[in-house]
Amino acid sequence: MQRIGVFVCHCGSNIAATVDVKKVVEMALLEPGVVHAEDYQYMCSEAGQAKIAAAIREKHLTGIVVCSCSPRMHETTFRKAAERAGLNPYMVEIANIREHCSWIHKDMEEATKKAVILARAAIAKVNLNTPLKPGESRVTKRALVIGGGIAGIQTALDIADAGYEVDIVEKTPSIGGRMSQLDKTFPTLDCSACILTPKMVEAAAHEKIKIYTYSEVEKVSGFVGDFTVDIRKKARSVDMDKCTGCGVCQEKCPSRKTPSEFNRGLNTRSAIYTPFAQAIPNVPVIDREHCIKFQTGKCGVCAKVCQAGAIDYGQKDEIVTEKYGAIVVATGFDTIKLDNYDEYAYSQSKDVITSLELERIMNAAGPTKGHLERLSDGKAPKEMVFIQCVGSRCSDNRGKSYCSKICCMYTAKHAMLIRDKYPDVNVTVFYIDVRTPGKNFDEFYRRAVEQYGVNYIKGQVGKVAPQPDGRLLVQASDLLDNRQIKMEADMVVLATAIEPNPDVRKIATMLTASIDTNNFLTEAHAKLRPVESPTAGIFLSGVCQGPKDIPETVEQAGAAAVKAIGLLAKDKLLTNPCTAQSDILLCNGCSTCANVCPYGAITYEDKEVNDHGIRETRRVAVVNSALCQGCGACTVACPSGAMDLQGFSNRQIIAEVDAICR
Amino acid sequence: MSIEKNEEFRPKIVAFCCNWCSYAGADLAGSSRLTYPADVKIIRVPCSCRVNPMFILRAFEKGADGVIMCGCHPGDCHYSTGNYYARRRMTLLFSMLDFIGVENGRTRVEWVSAAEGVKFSATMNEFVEKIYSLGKNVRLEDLRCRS
Amino acid sequence: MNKPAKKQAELIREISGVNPLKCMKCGKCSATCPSYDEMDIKPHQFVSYVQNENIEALVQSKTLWKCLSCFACVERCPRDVRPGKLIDAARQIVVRERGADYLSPDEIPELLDPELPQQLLVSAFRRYRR
Amino acid sequence: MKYSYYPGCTLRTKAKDLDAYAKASARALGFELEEIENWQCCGGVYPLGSDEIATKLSSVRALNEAKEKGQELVTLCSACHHVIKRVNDDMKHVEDIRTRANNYMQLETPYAGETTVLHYLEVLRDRIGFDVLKEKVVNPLTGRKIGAYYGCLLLRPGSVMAFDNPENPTIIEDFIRAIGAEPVVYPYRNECCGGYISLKEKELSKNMCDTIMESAEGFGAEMLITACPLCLYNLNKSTAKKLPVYYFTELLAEALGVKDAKEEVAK
Repeated sequence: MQRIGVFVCHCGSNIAATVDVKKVVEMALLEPGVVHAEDYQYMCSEAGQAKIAAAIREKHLTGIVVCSCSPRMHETTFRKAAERAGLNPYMVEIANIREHCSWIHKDMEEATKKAVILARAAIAKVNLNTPLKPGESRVTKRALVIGGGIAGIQTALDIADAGYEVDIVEKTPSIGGRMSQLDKTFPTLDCSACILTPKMVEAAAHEKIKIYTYSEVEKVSGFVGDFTVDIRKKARSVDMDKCTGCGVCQEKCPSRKTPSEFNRGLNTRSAIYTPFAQAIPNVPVIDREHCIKFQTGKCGVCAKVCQAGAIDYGQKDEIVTEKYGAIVVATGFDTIKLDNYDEYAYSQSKDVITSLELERIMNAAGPTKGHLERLSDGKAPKEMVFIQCVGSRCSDNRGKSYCSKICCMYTAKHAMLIRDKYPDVNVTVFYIDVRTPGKNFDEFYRRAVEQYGVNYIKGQVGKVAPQPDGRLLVQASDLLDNRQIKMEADMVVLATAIEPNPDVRKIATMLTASIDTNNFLTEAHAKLRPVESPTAGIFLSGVCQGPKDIPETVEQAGAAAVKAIGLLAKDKLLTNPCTAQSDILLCNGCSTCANVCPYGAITYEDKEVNDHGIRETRRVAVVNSALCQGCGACTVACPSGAMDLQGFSNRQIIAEVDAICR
Repeated sequence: MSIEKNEEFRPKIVAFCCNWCSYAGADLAGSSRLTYPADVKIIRVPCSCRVNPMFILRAFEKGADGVIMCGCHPGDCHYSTGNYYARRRMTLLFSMLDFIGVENGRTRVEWVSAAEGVKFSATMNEFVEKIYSLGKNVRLEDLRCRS
Repeated sequence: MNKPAKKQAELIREISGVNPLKCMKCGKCSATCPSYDEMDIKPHQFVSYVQNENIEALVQSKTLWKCLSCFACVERCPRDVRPGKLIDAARQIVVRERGADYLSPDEIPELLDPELPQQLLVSAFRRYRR
Repeated sequence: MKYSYYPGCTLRTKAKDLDAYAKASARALGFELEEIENWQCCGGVYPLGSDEIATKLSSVRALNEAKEKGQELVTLCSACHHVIKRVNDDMKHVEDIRTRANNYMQLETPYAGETTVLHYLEVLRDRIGFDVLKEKVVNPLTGRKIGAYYGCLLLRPGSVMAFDNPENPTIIEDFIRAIGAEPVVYPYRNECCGGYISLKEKELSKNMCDTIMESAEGFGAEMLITACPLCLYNLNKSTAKKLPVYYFTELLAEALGVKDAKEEVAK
């Protein structure tokens, strides 16, 4: 029989205001095995933990139940406290009477009743708990960063500077990401390339950093400290070692009609290409889908002109398998497709563009060499309209429910830059709200209005109608003047919502990292663990976790690096002892459990068993507890009931069910 | 009937929630103060695939009026494939429940991610309402399957 | 606040199936409305009037009779508020309570012309009369 | 192929042409429109309050009759199509409406939205195929520049009508191409003509139709086509009227070389 102590936390008034904690104590004492029960204002405080420790020692407790907040908050705290007092930490159970009770119920009597039942279930479980001992696993002192944008680069640099090896895997032919596509950055109007390129060079030159461009993560196995990752290095068709980056192949390539990804499809590129001038590595790739040689067999111009003999049409995809202790996801974002917003005529007029396209138009290396002009006829615009919140803040399934966060600022930036460079162009911004929290951000927006005379109108645009003369009739609300505006514009720029890179879902599945309905990766705690995934060893950097501007992305990239370093600095990790175990007397060696195990943790061995005096050798399941992650799939699959999960055993869960239904 | 008339029916509802998604979703519902009836009591399991159909039968046997199981969205399981197993097992179990005396509406599987506090609360409200509309689980009692 | 207004607002919400609290006041409905200039209470205001249960003003408003039910605002509303449905519902309430108010059979002959399709009379009657 | 057919009030009177040309063309294309017996007026307007049942029943009757015949239900008038498709969606998805309507109707088997509602244009696109139509054209309308006028009823609400992209539809343009003419795309093709408002607010509807006409003409259209008798009426009242407006079925019949057969079919 266990000797159980029950500790009921008030959590200030968080619990005590809705749950009668004294009553919970009183009722707990009636439960079997309970020899001690008390309540305290803050169980997680030093004093609260001391009370637990004292009770364990004085009452010789063999198990405890803490009725408090979610185990996801303080289970570790209380387990450590118990351990310090000499109790096995796995003899601690939490009854969640805050998130699952006091915070969601208003009626005191009802909440108290429920709290009593939750405590009762936890007590019933502890009665069946057994002491468990975690094992140990090693840590591979190398990190993987998925994505080579500013987030990935910064994380990799920070980890490498701490002395650990880092690999960056980047899908496109060059690192640099979205930031390399931007012209200027807010709120200081720095040239984006000028501040990004040095970081790219630093990463490429860093002795601890290895960059795989034109590569994708193909498979991930293992767990925190010991991941095994297959990386597919797509065939570049160019020998990285021989290529000198002279660029002659790109000049001579006869296939020039492929829309340039880097310039958002506003102009074209050759089939052999580097995405942009500062690309790292400065080695082109052959886009086989558009290469004449690969499509028809007749061409080979690039091989002929290459002095270094670097062109290799026979190159094949290569799979590299590496081991990592930590993985950082930095997969970034893209703008949403505008198919659902045809009222803005994006698909009907070339002069309706997204803000990211405007970045390329404003950039000296862009399709118009930095001249602001209409893509339809090359004329300079006189009247420009910016529409905010296109696809953001939509709860109607057409767009995204969230605020994309960066649009208000970049629109102010665009408006300002245009008014600065082309003072005769009128700029009108239609906004719902202007959201500019951040250091020097609101001042920046106000400068656009006060210094540059940008016309901000509160009200959304309802329709953009192309006119026969090529201009665009913008029909909008002016909510402050309470009128409907119909104005003609030469160009319309849509502040298009951003969304996580579509590939992230595939990556999250490989990493078993949680992801929300908007495809943003979920953090372990919204406030306190913002750069960690709930899956141990996976860290989040940049927009893959939520919309962010560059300063925030860099901050978070550093934070993710620190968390990864904290893991890599350890030599050994304690493993979760809540693993499956097979009862050799019941096991009949049918292999059902091994078939459902996602980790290959179950093998079969011939073991000698003593079944009621009969000694015989049987083929039975054996769980490798270093590999087992404790999901429990095998326990349900097992037809003979031999497989059970420590810490969540059949008897324990049934005891909880019984306690709740009693 | 006349005896029970004055006694307000409060159902017993057991919710199995996986540790990684739906339990966290329930926590988020809590910290966001999204209410749902106190009739729901949550049991934490590591993964929805840990839920043995026996647990659900046991709950009904012991007097539960409804059992709901929540897991990660398909494809998002922390253990890669656990919720697929759970889905298959529950489909099979639910198809037989009516036969043994538990109406279809008394069981439900729902996928709730850690970010879906709103969904968790909405699901629980819906489910509880459904159980109220079904009333006390008397069929099992009539069949003497209930202890 | 007088009780009937509250009740009527509730009825409007109910028969329109619209929750005006979802509105984020972006004004896209008013931006898109082809009848905007004819309306005294603009579509976005209409939503907030229902929200504030200012029903008397709505009942008196010209807007009820100027809305085309073309559903452009319904299609384009980013918050799924569907102002056109609110206006439809408010008009319904007025028509139900006051009966044939906006169109009487006596007016019909002088509104007719040889090309006028039956459909027009049918739909106008549906909208204007009980 | 036989379809159940719901003509509606106007196609029996002012818009006889819309109906007759459609039937003649159907014959040429190898399908038949079998008129629902004892159909009643759809009401012209989708019921304005979600609590109305009586005004939905005529649609339910037509839908149920098509269901009993095991046919898809074809409509031609935009208003009928709008009403019947939306009521069908209610019957399929809104439990309360389904229950109340069925309680009232007392059918042998309750109706639960089983019938597929198709607009004549959808039949051409999804059942016949515009490429097949193109092959059957004997008299291609080469050189004609035609603006499609959709109006609102066919397109909105897009989630229920699921007719085409409500902001940038292409079905009538594809139709125009199939009959050998050149479609003219202009931005006001999905903006309202004023609809029923033209009974009492003639000026308002006239202004709207002026915008539509001017835009279409500006982009080079020589004529407009529509599927809706009310749109046709309103557009013809436009003071900026410079373009003739036709029913799409008239041009279809012309292209198929059956324009003269309409009188015969009408009998």
